[in-house]
Amino acid sequence: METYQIYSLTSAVLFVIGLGGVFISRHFIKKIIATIIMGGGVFLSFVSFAERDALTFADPVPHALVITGIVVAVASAAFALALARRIYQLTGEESFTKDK
Amino acid sequence: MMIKEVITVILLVVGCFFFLAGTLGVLRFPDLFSRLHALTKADNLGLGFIAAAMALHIGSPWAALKIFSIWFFTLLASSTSCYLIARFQKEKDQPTDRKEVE
Amino acid sequence: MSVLIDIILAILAIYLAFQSLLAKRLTQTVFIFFAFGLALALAWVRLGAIDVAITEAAIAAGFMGVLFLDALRDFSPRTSNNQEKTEAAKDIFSKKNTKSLLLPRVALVLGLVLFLLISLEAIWNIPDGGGLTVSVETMLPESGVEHPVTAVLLNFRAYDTWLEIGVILLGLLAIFATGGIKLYLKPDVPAQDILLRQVILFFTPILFLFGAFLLYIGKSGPGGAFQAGVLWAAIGILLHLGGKPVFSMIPRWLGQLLLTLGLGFFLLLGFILMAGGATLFEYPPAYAGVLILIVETLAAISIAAALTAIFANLNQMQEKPNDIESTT
Amino acid sequence: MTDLLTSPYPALLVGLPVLLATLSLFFRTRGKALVGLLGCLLTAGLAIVAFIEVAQHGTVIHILGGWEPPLGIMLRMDSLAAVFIGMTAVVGVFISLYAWQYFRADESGPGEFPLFWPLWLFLWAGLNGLFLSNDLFNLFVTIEVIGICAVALAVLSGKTTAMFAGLRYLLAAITGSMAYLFGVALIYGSTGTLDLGLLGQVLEPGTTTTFALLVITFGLMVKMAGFPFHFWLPPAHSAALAPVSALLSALVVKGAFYILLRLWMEVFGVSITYAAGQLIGLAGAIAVIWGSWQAFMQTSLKLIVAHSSVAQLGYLLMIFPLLILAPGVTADSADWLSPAWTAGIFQVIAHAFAKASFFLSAGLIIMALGHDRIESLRDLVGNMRITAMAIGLAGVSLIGLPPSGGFMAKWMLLKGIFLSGQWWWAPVVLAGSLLTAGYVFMLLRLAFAPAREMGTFKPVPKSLEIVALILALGSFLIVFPADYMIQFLESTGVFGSGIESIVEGGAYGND
Repeated sequence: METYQIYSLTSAVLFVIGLGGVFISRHFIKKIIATIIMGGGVFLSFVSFAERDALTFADPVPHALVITGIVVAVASAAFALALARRIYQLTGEESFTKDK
Repeated sequence: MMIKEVITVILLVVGCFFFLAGTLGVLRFPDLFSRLHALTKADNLGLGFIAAAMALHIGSPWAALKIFSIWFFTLLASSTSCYLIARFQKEKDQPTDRKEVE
Repeated sequence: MSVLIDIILAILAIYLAFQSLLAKRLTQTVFIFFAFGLALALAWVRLGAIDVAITEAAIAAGFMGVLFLDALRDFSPRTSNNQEKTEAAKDIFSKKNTKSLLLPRVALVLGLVLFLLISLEAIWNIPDGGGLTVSVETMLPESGVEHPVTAVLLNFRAYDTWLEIGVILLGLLAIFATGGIKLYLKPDVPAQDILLRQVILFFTPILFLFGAFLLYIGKSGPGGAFQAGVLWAAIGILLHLGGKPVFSMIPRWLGQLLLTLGLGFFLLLGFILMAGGATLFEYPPAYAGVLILIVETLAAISIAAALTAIFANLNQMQEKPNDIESTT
Repeated sequence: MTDLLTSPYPALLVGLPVLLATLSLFFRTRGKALVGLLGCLLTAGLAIVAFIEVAQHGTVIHILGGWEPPLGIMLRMDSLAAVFIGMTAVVGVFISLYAWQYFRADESGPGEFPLFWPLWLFLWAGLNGLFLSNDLFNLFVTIEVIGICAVALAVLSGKTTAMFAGLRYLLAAITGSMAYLFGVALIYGSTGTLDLGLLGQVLEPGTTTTFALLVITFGLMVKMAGFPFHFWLPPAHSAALAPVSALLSALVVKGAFYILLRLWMEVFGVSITYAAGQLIGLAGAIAVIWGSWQAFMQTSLKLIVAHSSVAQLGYLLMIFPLLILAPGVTADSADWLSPAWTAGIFQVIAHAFAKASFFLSAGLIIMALGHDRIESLRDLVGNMRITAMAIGLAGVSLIGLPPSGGFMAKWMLLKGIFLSGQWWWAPVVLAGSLLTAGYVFMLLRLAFAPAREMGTFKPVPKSLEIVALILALGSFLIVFPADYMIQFLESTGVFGSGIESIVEGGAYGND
């Protein structure tokens, strides 16, 4: 078993944990963290394939994609956090209630 | 050559020991202040030993300078944050203490 | 031996991901999330992706962690109350709801497990595509930089990077759109603590220098605009916490300029070169190195400004509760 | 690849709106609106010019940075992209004009929202970028741009319901795009390229490809509110400001549909099975019935319109089973492909016009009444004649009565269904139309009913009503250039093509 295989398998596990977390967690913050975990899984799979395709250096394209992806994911997560805090400020709710 | 490696290993082991002790302290000590005490003192010392081991292992003066500046900045940052946490806790505790006295 | 380290790290990352979602208290969730980010950064170092590791540690774990930590001030005080409330609610509804909730949950978990198995199989059997290492290697001399990741980010796929700088600015605009606060804090709120202030003043030039170093080194090694931008953003955040909110100390136009500089210059440069007959973001190989460095510097400034502003906005959300329902 | 004409328009179509959006940030409230409106007009003009360029020269490309794929990114504007860009421009410019007036309307209006303009321009740039993109990862970045802009616009009103809906929308959008990106990672890992054109040539069928198709389809279905994942759409679309609701339902959801169509047709042909098409068609069919029924049950106008979007998007999914040929059938002998494609494109355009008009009219009714409960719509015809007409016309197009664009779409869909022999979809189309007729006529009956009390309607600006009416008329006028449009689209390789599905191969095509 090679290094990249360990991490590419891990990536699938992380993705599924995040996916489940988005649906099952109730608190806003946990849902947001779950999306970041999902993203972590996806990025890990990119980078593990880059390690597999390494010649003199590891494939730089996935590295660049992942840097872009991380920044994009953080921007959306920060926005989600702002929304969650705003909701808390306005209503005191910390999770979605049935009717809303 | 041998002696250098032996010293490196010894420094690493000592560093790890301090980290372990610090972590144990954080997990086992009863209140915030003693936990902070364990965290700052033991961990900074542990990091110092590991930094020394690494500097010795690499053996170039530039790398040693870099490693020790890492240690120095970590020291500064961690002691400041510990101080702030402790102060916050103290301010939070005081009013309640007074209430209890009254 | 080295495989063992990887396996331990992988298990640690999975464990931390689980724990951060399962933790009872929100504080635990956030701190475990920090640890998860760092474990992931280590995984990236193991995979030889130093750039990604720095970005992960700085933005995903560092910056995002700071935002979550800041959010704790908002959420934690009432968590205990809410828990009681929900527990009370549970008691009332338990008889009705357990059955109706249990079935979809079990189905969901089973579905996820099935999904996991399929995805593991798909990843295990993945054909070897070979990646683009070879084409990057052949084109690298024409890109103007020596570090392949920087070449991809700022030359081969500059369009993605440009859009991404736009996304950061967009994140800030979106946070404005939630309407938490409209005005920045008044500048002269003194830092309450002299030690904190001194340490911040001490760290400011060091962070600035280190950021500039990362920016410059990006040409030939791991580093670049994003990493530098986050470090500079750390200056802004520290100053903000130390009672010197950057955006209320500088004039409005300067703030706007800092925020839009990276995106605007990147695009204008592209348009200017396009007017000369090239395609968008096509740099003449002779000047590519210089142009990329300028673009990166301005991008780093804008990223730093945007991240600082995002933090400042979120940080003040709690302090100035707006009147509810300002608009209908 | 080099035989296609290189043109600066694709780059300008993305760059210009971003530049103008950035510029507008420097102005204060009124200035932002002015720059924003001018920016919208400029962008729309540019889009029309680019459309004409494509009409004259065929597909144009723009190789960004001069790096050819697979290393670089290529923008490609073929006739399908041109039609989507043109639609965005026309609908977008009317919505912009409406928004300009709407936000300036003094007492009865909702107030000024200067942030609307930069966000809308960024959204426009994202949409153009998405239609032009020819790169899997770049598509991810553009859908993220669109997602953030869309949610930011949706929460702009500041109402708590909008906040809840917006957060739900955002979480769904992030989940969707992460799932999409997971698929992209697997595709990149197994082929080493991200360019759609190249992928279509090199992608090999296998477990990995099928799984990547599955997660990508899942992600895009979440983004376009396809049936099991439609939960976020009605609250988000109904709680937003009127021009925003119009933008979200007329344009934003179409973006994800466009990617889905492109990827299924151009990239994943090798691993799509007949059953996968049937499944996605089933999701569409359920969406049609469920969405229409839910719309029928609502009591507030905007919720009716929002639920109707779920149904109308279902029709779009229903073209997929027609495009995927049963094993043994070749594309040459399948004469239903052209009607199916026509149905899809016309459904997109007709729905964009009609739904935009519907939401803008709903905004006017809220402006006049202060709320949008449908029982207060009595005597709408007497008070707001033009708005009532707009609602009537838009409704007719949604139902699919002749001579509307909606009719053309549904007629072609039925034609395709019968030619292909997949008769089981026909009752769904008819039932959907009947249910739609149910809620539209319910609205119209109320609109014509005599008022119980007088003077509940406040006057609204005539110009706003006219914009809504023009959009409603637009959903009829698109029928006239239909022949030309189909001819134009046929110059694209994709249009009119089908997938000759494989018999074996991993078929977990269950999303």
